[in-house]
Amino acid sequence: MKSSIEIVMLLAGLLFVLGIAGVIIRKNIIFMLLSVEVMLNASGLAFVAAGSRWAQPDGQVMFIFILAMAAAEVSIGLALILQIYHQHKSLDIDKLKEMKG
Amino acid sequence: MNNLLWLIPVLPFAGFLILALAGKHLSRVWVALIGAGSVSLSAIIVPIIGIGFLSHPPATGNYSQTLWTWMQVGDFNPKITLFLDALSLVFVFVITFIGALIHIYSAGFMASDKDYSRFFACMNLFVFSMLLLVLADNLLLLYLGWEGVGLCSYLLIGFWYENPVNGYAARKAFIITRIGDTAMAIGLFVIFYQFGTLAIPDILTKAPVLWHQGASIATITALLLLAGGVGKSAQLPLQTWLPDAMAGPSPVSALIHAATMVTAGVYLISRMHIIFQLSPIAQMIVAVIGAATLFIAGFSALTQYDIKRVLAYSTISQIGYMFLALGVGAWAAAIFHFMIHAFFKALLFLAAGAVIEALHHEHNIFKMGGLKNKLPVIFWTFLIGSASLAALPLISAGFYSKDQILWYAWAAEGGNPLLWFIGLLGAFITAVYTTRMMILVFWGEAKTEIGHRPGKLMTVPLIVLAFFSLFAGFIELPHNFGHFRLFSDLLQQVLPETILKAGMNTELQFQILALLSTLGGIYLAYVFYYKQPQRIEKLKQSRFVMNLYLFWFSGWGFDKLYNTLIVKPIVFMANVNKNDVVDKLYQGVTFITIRLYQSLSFTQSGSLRWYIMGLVIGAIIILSMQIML
Amino acid sequence: MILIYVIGILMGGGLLSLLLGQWNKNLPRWIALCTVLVGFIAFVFFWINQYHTINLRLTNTWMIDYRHDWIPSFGISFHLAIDGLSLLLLVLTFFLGILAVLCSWNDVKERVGFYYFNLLWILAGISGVFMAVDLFLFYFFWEVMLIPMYFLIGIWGSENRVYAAYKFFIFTQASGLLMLLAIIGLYFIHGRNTGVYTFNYFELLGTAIPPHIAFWLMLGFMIAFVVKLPIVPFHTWLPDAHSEAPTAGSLILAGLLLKTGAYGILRFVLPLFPEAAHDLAPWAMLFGVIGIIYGAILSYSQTDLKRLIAYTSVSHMGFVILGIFAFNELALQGVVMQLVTHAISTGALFIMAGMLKERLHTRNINHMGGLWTQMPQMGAIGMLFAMASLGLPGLGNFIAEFLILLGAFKANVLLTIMATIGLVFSAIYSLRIVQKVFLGPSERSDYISDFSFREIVVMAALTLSIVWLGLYPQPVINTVKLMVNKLAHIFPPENKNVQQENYQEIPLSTHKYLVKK
Amino acid sequence: MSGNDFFALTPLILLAGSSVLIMLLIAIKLSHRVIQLSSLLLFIVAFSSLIYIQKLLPYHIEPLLVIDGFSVFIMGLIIFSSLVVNILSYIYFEEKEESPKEYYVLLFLCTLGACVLAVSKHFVSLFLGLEILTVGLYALIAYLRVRHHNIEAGIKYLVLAAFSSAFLLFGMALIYLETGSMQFSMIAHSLTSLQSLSPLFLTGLGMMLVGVGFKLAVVPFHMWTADVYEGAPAPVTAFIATASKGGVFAVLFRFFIMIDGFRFKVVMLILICIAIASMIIGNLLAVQQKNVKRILAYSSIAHLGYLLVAFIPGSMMSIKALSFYLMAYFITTLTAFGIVTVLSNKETDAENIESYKALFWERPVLACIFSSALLSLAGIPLTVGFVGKFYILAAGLQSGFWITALILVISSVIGLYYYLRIITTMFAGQKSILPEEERANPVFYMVSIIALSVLSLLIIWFGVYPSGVMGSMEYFKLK
Repeated sequence: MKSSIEIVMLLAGLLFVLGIAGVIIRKNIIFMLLSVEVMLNASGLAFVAAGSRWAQPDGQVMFIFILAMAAAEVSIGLALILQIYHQHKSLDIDKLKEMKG
Repeated sequence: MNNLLWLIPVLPFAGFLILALAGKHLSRVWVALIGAGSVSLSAIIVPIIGIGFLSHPPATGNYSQTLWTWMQVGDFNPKITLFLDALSLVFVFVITFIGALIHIYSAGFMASDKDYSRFFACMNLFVFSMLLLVLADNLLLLYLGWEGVGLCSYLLIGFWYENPVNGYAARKAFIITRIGDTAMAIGLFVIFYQFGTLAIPDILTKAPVLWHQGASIATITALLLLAGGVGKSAQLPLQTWLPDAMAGPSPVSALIHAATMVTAGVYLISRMHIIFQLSPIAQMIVAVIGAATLFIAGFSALTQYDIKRVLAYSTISQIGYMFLALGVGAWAAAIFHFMIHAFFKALLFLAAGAVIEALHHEHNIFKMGGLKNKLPVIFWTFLIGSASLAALPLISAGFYSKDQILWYAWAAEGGNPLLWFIGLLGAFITAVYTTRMMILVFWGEAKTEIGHRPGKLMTVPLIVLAFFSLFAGFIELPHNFGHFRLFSDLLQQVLPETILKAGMNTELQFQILALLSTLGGIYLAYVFYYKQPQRIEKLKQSRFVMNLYLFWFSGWGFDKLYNTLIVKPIVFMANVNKNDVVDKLYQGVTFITIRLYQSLSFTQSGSLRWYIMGLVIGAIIILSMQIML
Repeated sequence: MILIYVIGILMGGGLLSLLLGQWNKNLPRWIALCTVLVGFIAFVFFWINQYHTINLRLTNTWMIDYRHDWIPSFGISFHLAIDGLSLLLLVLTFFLGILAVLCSWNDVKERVGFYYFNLLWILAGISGVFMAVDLFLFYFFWEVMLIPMYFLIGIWGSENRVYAAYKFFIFTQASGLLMLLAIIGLYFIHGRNTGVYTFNYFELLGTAIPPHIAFWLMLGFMIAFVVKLPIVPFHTWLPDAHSEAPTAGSLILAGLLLKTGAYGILRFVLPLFPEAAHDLAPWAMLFGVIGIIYGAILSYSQTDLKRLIAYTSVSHMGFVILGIFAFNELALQGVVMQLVTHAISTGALFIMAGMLKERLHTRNINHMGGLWTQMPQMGAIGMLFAMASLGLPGLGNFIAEFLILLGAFKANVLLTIMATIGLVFSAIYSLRIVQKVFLGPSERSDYISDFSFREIVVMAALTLSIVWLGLYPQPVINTVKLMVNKLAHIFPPENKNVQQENYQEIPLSTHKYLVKK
Repeated sequence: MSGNDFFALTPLILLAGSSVLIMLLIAIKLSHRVIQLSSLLLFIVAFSSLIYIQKLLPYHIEPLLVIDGFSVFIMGLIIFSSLVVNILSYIYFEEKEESPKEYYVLLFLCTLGACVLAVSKHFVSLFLGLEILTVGLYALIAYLRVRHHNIEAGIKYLVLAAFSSAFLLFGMALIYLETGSMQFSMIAHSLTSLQSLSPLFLTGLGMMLVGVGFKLAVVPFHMWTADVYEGAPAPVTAFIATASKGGVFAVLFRFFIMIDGFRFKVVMLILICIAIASMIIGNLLAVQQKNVKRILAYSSIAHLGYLLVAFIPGSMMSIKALSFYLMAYFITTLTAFGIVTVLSNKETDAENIESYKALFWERPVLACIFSSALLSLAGIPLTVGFVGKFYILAAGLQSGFWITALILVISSVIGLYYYLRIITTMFAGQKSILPEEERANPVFYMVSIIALSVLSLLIIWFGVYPSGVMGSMEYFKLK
């Protein structure tokens, strides 16, 4: 049982790192958001695994919260992305560098 | 009489205050009256007190009057106390008497100057400071007077301030004497920690008790005090300021740079004679300095063409004699020479001033000449002064004082033949340059037209001084020649009697040698400058003689030496460091801060992906720290 | 209560002139003048009243002690007290305050209300520094005087004012913060030792501090004070600040702000950390001597008149540090004298530099010269203060420098000799001022007016004070005598051979510097 | 849930309800003014409810929330700053192109989120509070959606916040995995039974620090700060700088106190490094910055570093010092951003330092207020910032953290430079002859200025007489 949790945690960690890599590598804002979602879900997975270790429902509760939060985030994110596309005619994040210094 | 003592310095000071505060509102007559009057009043009070002092000698041997306690810090409590004994009486007399005469002379001499009141204010302040110097009961008060006369000397050398050369000369005088003063100040520290007091009488009584003969501390102290005296009295190696100081008006040169201030060193050494006596080495150094100075300055005087510079070098040289006398232990002789020198040198300067003024401010003796008949009063008084300077035997006062010194330079306990010989050589050179000056100025053909003739205000002081230059010598006659010792008897109360070496009683042959050297000098100058002037031209063709001439003319190159060794490096350093190298340090800090800002600001690139990278790197650092440590 | 009233009056007067300055341009200066006059008269009367009892006091050097809780949870109280030194410096503060108001009378034409607000608040801060005996309060006042000074330099200064203001502020603030660290450190050490957490100076005295910590704490205090003083190499803010500040600003900077540094060392560093200070003494004296000579040489090379005078301050303050760390009565009395006389002489020179700037519109001494012809009065006074600055006997500075050197001679002969050589340099730069400004050929044909009546009043006051201090400094000496004696006794005599005094030595461990209220 | 539970939660319920109420008010198409005033009223009500609930303290609502003196104090600060932001918002948004009404709904929600953070003692409530706050902020930052800067700031904040949230969550998951509880006290309990800390726990803690560090904008998670501060509308910036950071800081502190994280040398070492880096880099970044909002952003980085200096010892003194400094920082920052808000015009915010030139001669009151705020930020006596800094130094030195204290001192000297630069700019130059531009709404303009004046009086009052407020803060201490 313990080993299965470890494997799940490993998976979660892997997903998390993948997410990070995605955020860093991708230039398209939508893909960046997607990668962040992957990271959030990796955390959710970790919670589920942790909950199962202690045989508590808390981990799953937390996962539901994370989902809800991610949904809210994505909705606002997409709204912002629409605006960005509207203004810059591009979804390249590197174009958004007006403020610096 | 004792309680009148304070009036002596205060009168000139009052004169100074009035002139300084209200000078520009007063008419010239009033200025002269206040300026000369205040000093003259002092000069009148001095004999009154002096007669009282001599006729009813106080039991303590001195008058002392405490005005107030200057300050009291722990054990250090110098008082503003005036102190009069025989030694200071001589000085006070000379200062006030000659001072008054010079003030009167100045009233005529400076009559056309626009800064009339400033001149008298400074002169009064000078007399006040000088009186304070010689009347001071403690070394700190003496130091006050000491620096005060330095200030006045500075103010008066640079009196005609529009010309930067004068200002330069004034600063040179002040700063070089300041070097000596600084050493003297250190001497005061040593004295205070040795004796716990700066009061002169206490020091003099404690010194022989606390120090043994020849103690190194005595030598150190004596040398430090000597440094002060050397600076002020323009002796080797601090003599270079005095010839330049001639930039001041002639009365100033007469009063400050001939009669009084420059002899402050003589006063200091004789005042602190016990300390010098405790250190034979120091006393020897005094004598050597005196001898060397008189020698060097004599040759320089020989080559000058500016009449006042001739006199200035001769002053240095004559003070060298005084130092020589002090050094060999002929205390009274030194003071005697001081007094006589004050008379004739003041006379010479004043007369020179009159000549210069008459010749439209011409200083060059080669452009003078033939004044013998045109300015008879000046001629005769100048002649008397010169005779005294050259120590013309028997009739001039200078003979009696200088001869005594020469004799003691051999015969006194500290004397030796070498010192005597240098002195004798000096006397010879003195006679040469004095005669040269006389001949060039008064004989020969006139090279410059006479303008302004001196008035009564100027001639009367000259005549009075001439009188003293002739006859003042008779109060002290050699023992083989009347043995009249009025002066040294007076000083005996304060200064120790000169101790002669064993088996010295043939003063006569020394006198004859001195006489011969003077006459020889006069004759030599007569030959070269009057009879056969072409010989000089011939001499000048020799490269060696010319170089020697220039070397002497420049005062043996001391100015150049000091300039290259001390002045230039310091000025160079100061100018290089004008912007303060320390500030570079802080500018560096600022620079680094700004560079850091710039590079950090670069990280704020505005790129989201870059920010994420930053975040990730931060996370990695933190996590690795967590795991590693 | 007089103490708190005085600070209150100054701050109130400042606010009043700020507010009324909006309506009337003349009112602020009158308000300011009245304010400082009131303070001056109050303290002079107090001084005269106390003067005869000063010598009778045997143990308690403190004349007034006012205390009110401020932040009790930290043991911070609004605690003011004055002894002779404070009183003297307060009188000086108000004296220079009057002069500062007078010499900005016509000088300041813009933002008058705000100007006098700043001026009075600086004075309030400085007064507070001289009175505070609660370390927190002391630091508080220490900083309070900076901001208005910053404004004074930054708004009314000359061309390069902003740079100078920054530099001044950052130097003093940085060093001040280090002092704050040291204060807090001391607070906790004392609290741990005794269980009483307090910033009260009287209670902190005699705190037993482990030597290595004491050294660092002392350095924290020292750095603040030597930057203010200033000591080479922390002096570089000073020439900039002094030369760019308006006349009154330079006057207060040179006359008072620098003195707070010396005051701090005398009041806090020596009594709080006697052993550490003792260990530091040779170095401090060395830096004093370096300051004396370095400042003098730099001063010589300057062409900006105010900058030149500023560097003379560096030189003069070197004497102060030399004297303080000689730890004997003579030197300490000399230090106090130097504080007063330097304030007067350098203040006078700065005022004159301001007057010249007003008339000639330049501070470059190469563009001056020959001014004596047109301004004989100013020339004479300038000469007098140049002489004071080079330490001419008969003027106050001489007494100060002589006492310092005399005292320091006992502590360290070699350094004292080097410092005495500094007197030659001081002659060089002082005479250079006179020569460049007043003497030499006159290059100007336009009319330059001599002193006005107001200026005569100012300069006469300064002249009289410097001469008075030169000829009869006893009132000053007596006033601080007790304080200085106690300070001198904290330290074991250095050199038994030369020691001539037969003071009773008070052992370090038992010394009770003060009587608690 | 008992009645008392509801009673204790009154402030939170009020805030949540207010957002709904405002939404309803918007639905019936009331004017901006009415909505603004009613939200102001509701904030006041929420604020006063804090006073009302005090007799219950401390109150635990197991397992999620705890309402004790500290949380009430933090909630008070948060609601107070929201209140001030609310006042300032009117004149700012009135003249903007966007409909300003929904803004108030979001403001309530964000305040609610921050308050939840302040009362949480459980990962779930922490997470919920954080996300309510953050999601609300996304919208607030990008509120003026047609402006490039707002949108850019919004997307940057969104991506980064979500990204850091993921770290936080993963960290929580790891800790949960290790300890079997998400309640702070239970975590602490299971930690005491552990012999040594497992790497998993440490990793979790580290990842949480990343998440929290982002919210607090400490180095090295600071880079978003300046861009977001610059891009967001000025009142929102004020909110980010105060309320959002206050809430996060409170929960971080509570977490560390409860699990006694100060024992862990490594964690403390990391925090010390973070504090030092924040102080130095934050201050350095502002040295020659020309944009006032960015300067304030960088200064807030440094100030969080200062707060960490007091945080690190974890002593009783730390709590007091933190509370006091937070209060000082809130008041001062609000004042500073208030001035920026008031000076902003329809087109741009008053962010260029040049626009402050000669402010003192043109609008002396505003300049004085701004100066007092800047001096307080710089920690000059007579201002609350000085007392706060003193408090922090005292807290640091009491426990012997000399290094951090020293760095604080040195870096605040750098800080001094740029604060002075703004002040100098305000005093530079001459009064311009241009007539003062007409204000859209003079009444609200005056109200804003009065509010700011009150704040700046508070700055000085607490600076001169801090013992009063210190005494009353004793009451709000953490148990």
